Amino acid sequence: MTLTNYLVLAAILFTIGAVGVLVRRNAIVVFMCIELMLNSVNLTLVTFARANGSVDGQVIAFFVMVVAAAEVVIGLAIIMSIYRTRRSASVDDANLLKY
Amino acid sequence: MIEAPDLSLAALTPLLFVFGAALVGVLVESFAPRHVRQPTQVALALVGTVGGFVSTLLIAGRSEVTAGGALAVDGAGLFLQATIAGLAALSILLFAERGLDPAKSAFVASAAVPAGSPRDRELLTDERVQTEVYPLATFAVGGMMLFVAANDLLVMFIALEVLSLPLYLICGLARRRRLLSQEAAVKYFLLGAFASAFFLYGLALVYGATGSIRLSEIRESVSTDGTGTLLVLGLGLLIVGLMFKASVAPFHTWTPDVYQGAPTPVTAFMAACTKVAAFGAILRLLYVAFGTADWTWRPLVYGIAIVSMVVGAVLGLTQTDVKRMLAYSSIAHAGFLLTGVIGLGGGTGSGLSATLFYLLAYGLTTIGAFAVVTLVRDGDGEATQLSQWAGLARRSPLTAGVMTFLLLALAGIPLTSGFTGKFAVFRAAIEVGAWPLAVGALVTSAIAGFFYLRLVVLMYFSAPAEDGPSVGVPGLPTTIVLAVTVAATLVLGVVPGSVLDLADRAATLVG
Amino acid sequence: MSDFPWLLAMIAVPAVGGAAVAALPRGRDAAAKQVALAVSGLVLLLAVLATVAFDTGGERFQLTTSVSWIPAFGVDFALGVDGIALVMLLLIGVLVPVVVIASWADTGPEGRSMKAYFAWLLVLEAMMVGVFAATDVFLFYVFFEAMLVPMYFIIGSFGGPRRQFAATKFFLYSLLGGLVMLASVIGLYVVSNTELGEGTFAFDALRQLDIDPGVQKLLFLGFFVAFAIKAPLVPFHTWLPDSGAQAPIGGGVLLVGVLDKVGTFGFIRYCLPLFPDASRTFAPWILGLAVAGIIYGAILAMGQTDLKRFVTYTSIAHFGFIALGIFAFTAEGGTGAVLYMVNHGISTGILFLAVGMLISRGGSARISDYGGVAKKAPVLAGVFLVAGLASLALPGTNSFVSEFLVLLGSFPTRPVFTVVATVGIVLAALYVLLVVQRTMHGPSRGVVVDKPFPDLRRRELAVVVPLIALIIGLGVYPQPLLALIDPAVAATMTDIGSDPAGTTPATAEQGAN
Amino acid sequence: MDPVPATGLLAVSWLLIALPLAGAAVLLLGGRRTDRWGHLLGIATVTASFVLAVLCTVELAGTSGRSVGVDLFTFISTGRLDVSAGLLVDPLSMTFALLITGVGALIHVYSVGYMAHDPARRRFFAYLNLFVAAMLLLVLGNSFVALYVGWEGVGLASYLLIAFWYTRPAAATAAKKAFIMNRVGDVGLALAIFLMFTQLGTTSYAGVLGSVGLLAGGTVTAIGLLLLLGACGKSGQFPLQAWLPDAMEGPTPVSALIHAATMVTAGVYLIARSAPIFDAAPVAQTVVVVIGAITIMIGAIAGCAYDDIKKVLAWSTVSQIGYMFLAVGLGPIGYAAGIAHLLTHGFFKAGLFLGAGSVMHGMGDQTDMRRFGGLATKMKTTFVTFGLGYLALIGFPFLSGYWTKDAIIEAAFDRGGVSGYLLGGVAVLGAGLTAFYMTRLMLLTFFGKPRWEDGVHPHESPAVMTLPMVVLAVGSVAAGFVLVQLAPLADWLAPVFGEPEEAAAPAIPPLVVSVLVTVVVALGALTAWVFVGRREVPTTAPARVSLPVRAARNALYADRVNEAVFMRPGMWLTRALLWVDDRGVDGVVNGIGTGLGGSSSRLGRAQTGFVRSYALGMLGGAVLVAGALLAVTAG
Repeated sequence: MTLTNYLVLAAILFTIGAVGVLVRRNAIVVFMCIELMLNSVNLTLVTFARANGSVDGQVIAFFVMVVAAAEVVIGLAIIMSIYRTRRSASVDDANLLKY
Repeated sequence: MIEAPDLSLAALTPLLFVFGAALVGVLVESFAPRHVRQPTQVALALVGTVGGFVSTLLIAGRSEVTAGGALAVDGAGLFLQATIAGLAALSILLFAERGLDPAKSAFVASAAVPAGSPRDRELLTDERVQTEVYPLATFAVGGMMLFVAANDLLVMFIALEVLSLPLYLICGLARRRRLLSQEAAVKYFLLGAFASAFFLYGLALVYGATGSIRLSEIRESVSTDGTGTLLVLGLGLLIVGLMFKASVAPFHTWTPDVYQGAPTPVTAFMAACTKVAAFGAILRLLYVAFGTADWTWRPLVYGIAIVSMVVGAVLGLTQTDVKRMLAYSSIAHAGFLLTGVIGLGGGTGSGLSATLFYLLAYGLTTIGAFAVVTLVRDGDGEATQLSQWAGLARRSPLTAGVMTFLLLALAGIPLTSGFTGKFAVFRAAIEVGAWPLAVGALVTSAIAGFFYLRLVVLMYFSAPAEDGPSVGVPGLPTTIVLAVTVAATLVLGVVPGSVLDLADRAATLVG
Repeated sequence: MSDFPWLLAMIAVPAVGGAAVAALPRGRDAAAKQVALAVSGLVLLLAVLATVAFDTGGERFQLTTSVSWIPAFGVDFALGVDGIALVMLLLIGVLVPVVVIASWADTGPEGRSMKAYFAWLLVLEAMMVGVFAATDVFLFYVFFEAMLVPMYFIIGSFGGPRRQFAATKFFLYSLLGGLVMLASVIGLYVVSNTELGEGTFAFDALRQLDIDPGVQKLLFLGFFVAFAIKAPLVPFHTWLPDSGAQAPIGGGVLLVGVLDKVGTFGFIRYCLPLFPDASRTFAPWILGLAVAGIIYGAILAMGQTDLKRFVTYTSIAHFGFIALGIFAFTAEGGTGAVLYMVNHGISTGILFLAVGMLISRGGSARISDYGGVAKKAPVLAGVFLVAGLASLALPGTNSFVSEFLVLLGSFPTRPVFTVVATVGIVLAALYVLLVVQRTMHGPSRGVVVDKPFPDLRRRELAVVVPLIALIIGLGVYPQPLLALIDPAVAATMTDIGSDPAGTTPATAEQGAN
Repeated sequence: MDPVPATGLLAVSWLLIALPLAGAAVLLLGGRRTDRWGHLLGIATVTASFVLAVLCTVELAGTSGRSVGVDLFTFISTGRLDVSAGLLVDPLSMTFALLITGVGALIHVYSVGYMAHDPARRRFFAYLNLFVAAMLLLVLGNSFVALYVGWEGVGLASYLLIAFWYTRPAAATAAKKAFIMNRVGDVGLALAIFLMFTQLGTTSYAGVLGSVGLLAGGTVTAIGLLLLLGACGKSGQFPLQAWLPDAMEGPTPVSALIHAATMVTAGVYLIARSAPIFDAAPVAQTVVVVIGAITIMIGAIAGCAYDDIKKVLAWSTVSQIGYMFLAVGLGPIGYAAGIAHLLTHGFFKAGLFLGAGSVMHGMGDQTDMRRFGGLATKMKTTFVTFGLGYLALIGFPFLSGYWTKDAIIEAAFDRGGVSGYLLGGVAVLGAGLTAFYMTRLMLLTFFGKPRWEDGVHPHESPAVMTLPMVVLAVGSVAAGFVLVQLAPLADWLAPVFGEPEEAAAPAIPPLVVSVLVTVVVALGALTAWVFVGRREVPTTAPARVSLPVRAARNALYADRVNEAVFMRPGMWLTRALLWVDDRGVDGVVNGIGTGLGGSSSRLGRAQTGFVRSYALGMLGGAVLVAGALLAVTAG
């Protein structure tokens, strides 16, 4: 079983994530889609790490996880605040700034 | 026994300074009593940024790769770090302004309280201020300075996040018009995260293609075994991620919303510093990592530049909000900056120094412009509606004069820094034979001239609007900012010689 | 005497003066006027002394001052004048004080303080001097663009009802042209960089370059567009009527009298010497525009209902003549064209001022509101007539000499264009006399009856008398100016490869071969 | 040929011009202060230059070669062009100078009386002085440029004087018309000058006329025709004759001086002065004579139909100048004759106009001859002087007109061949018509029953007016005999035109010609008496008249043609261009602005404010970027 499959899988996951960002309204879900994209990247990284026979990729993956975690903290905070104000987490409701 | 990687602390002083200040700031935030926080935090932030600025000057001329090859401390890097630190210091001063808002701060008293709630309303006029914004901003500054020194895609990514995450937060901390502010934060955050996902995927692909994330090693592998699809895709995604930060069309969509919604001092900070940082990274990526394969990305950047200029100039024409207008102007300027990037030729052209100079000039001018915006206020905060500025020249000739001067600089009229910068980048572009791009840029800057002019017309030639805004009397910090920016804009326009030479000498990229 | 930095002084004095006026406390309009008058008078004095110091037989560029300005770009702050520039400086020197006196009694719209107006006037003067005195292309460009700002504020703050529109249109149109030129300026620098090893903007150095024809064409077009907008040539002219009609009289005089000359000056100073081949390539087209402008401007002038617009359209026709003389590539035509620039400044200046005096009495710019002015204000009518005769180039007035020279000089090389252009002199008579008849002759009508309509006051006489004196004086004895202009034009002709000595008679040529 | 430098009195001959010019300047700048004595100054200056002219002529007669140049200063010198302001004093120019100053002086005197009651009399004299100065410059200048300057100078003076009563719309319009039609001619003159410069590199008489030989035939013809265009404009010749009758809107002395005696003859001077050019261009000469002939007829025919006394005289002027053109067009044999007729015409036509003025003066500024009648008894002096002028004009034997006009007619016949007979025939016919309309004029004005309007009490004019008339009358009687028989003008002008040559074999013996002419003239006069003298004259012109008469009343529709061919299309063009400029040229400029604005707001819609659509935009951008890169690398 070649590594290509992993890459393809990762690519698919990334795409799913991206599409999810486009189609889902709930900020939390949108954010989760982004997380999905990040994790697909992680998969890609470790695959390449194996392919290149170096551990760099795996190390990077750890970094990514950490960063992602940080992102979650920030993100949830922001989303919470707006949710408490508007009683809704729909990204489409945040639409005062335009044109 | 593994020996630690070489670490030239001297070369890292600027970074250490800033990050140090930020960390101390966190401690202060958590342990110092409330009444001393504000002054302490401001002092700390200033010490950090100014210290960073000074230390870059002290180690100017260094050119080395350190931290195990993760960081490149070179002329361009230091110049950009200095620029960022300096501009950041000015922005911090804007943060610290207490004279304008009756509540003595542009930032919300308690971000956790829902906007519009009774509690929020009573806090609105409360003089109590949250000071977390200072360490956050300082962290962002650190991230930016790291960004421009990154010699390694991973470091670049980390830096990207370090500069972004605090920004996401402080965008949402406006005291007034909190709904807009929070919306700006959400949009910035989601889109930013989205963009960094692209960047990251690009990183992964490049890593896969070259087996390394070290810029220098990527360069070697590019020159030895050429550019495969994987690599090119990776490059593309990396570019997307960076262009987003630099608010280059078509990745600019967040810019107007965020610039408008964020607290004006923060907008100034982003407009000036983020752009510098992003372009620093772009330069590194394109010339250090992919300089030998510039034929791959040159047409792309060429196109993006034109798109960005046109979008910025044309969309700016019909804006009705000053901050939004300046946002579109910053998109157009991103396009002009890209002509400088094109002008780098095979890394030999005068484009690098031109871009460095342009970034400095633009940053100063734009901070000044936003500073003026903070002055013009009405009942509920800043009066950013264009119509409210009608006849401002009668109310406050000085303010109008300063704004006009800065706008002329943005429009690139001679004897202002804007003109010198434009001249430099266009010259670079024409030198490498990209004259159609230059001509396009010039035409678009003529178009863009219209909306700068529109504000001038309003301020000078229109009768003052009834119940128009009042011009607040700036406190010391804003006064300093205005003085510095205006003076710099003038000096860089009239006698730019020394600074241009500096940029010339600084124009080296190692890695 | 000649090592005194005359030109620098002529820039610095009004610039400082402008700042001083601006610095006056609010409402000190009277003081502002006096300072402005004194300063502009001083500049006139300087201009005259500079002319005395100028040696017609000497170097091409004299009274030079040069200091390195932006070494990184190879830019020098280099000033110097040849005869062409010098006569323009004299024109500026004369017109600005006249304008100051003419604007003495003006009041700003919405009760604006006129202090700013006079400050801007002086700043404008400094810029105008700079633009003609610069011998460094970059410096020239800087003044060229910076010049827009004061005029923009003069029109926008002190103009007529549609001043906002007019000012913006003026600024953007010129800015567009200027930026296109900037591309060429930079291109020129790059070319010099590759040819000379180190880039320069010094006019004399750039003149030596031999630029590849293709590149020349591009660079030429860049400069040409800017100058064609400035001059303006048809079809780039439509900003002028708007600006001219909305500008305050004083501003209008300087706009039409001097600012636009920068365009024609640019043709002869930059387009011809720097890009000789391209100039020759494009000459037929430009001449087409020029001649079209002569006819077109004249016909439209006849159709105008607004006095100020009328004046601007007559100017468009005149600029056609100037361009014709320049692009005919003969010494006589070139000299005529340069002289035309000066004369047009004077004759159109006084026409504009006379119109202004009419408007200040009648309170309307519509031609149809006037009639029979000659009965109530004979002197004003006389002045208007003299101005009109000067603008239709009647012999004995200054314009005759220049127009005659232009046509006579263009005929040998460009007979067809010249013949068409000559028709323009009939049209000129037509449009001038039409307006004279409508406004001055016939029984008194309209505002002439309704309003008191006094004849010229002492101050107004002080405005027109010197100009009329110049009109007659230069009409009878233009030689002094010609002596100044001749060598400079000859040098230009050498640059472009025409006979600097002038046109050889056809029969003499036959005799030769 | 080259003039010798001036000495003695001739060296100051520039005073001829300077004096009246100074007068004009003083009167114009002096303003009301000079009102009281202004007219006297005017007379003084002109008289002074007349005296000077006489003295100069005497001195000139003494000099060898009779051609003296006076160099004053360099007017224009640039490139190869070198125009010096200088005078050429030779028989031709002095002849004109004498006519101008002499008749001018007389008319100045006359005007004192005629304009006595006009508040703006000073201005009038200023303009008259200005005119005299310009006219003298025209004839005395030593180069075509100098001539051109004077040429337009007199145009200006004529404009000012026609529009002297500017409050009358008719006067203002007439003045404008005159100036414009003159300018049309000036274009020709200017182009001729350019052509000379291009070909010969000079514009001085000496330079150009001396080297006509170098020029190609076509060039010479071109120059000749262009000069002719100029001449036609100034002298009211076909096709530019229409302005002259309108010019009668000016005060009568103006009509007498400018539009009869002097300015309108400038065209003749120009052609005579450029004799070498025309001699070398037979085609041009033919055109000249043809135009002369046509104009003779137009003028004569129109003259028959008008009832306005001044207009009749004006048309008569047109036709008489036609004779002069005919003459100078005939080449060497004609020049002297033409100039001679010009001089005599100057006398009697000026006299006639002054007489007409005197009549109007007595009749309350009435000009309609149908309102005159029976004035012979009321204004004796006027009647006598006018009558003498009349006889001179129609060519009553042994008066001025007889001598000079016959000379022209003979010359015309002497041209020989068909063309000779044709031209001669036209000339004779013209003479007959002249007799007709002038007799009609006499009868209507001085004979028959009074048809005066009520309250008009004709009276003789004051001596200050009649005296000049008397002098001119004497001239009308004697001048012709003097100039043709006593002291032949031809000899005097020989230095300019060469020795007068008699036609080898006259086609028709002179005697026959003069008899023929006299008979035709008599017939013309008789017809006039038959039609006008015997009947009751209606005080209003009969409306229902035959086609030819109507055509004649409309001056053969010249104005209609001008209107249809130039004015209307011109107005239409103006309107069209106005639209083009506003909607077209400026429309584009403003359109770009609005267009950008529109696209801006349309593009702005893309900024929906929805995060997800922004994300979509970014994704699209990313795809494009990747696609572009792949395309570049692949391609």
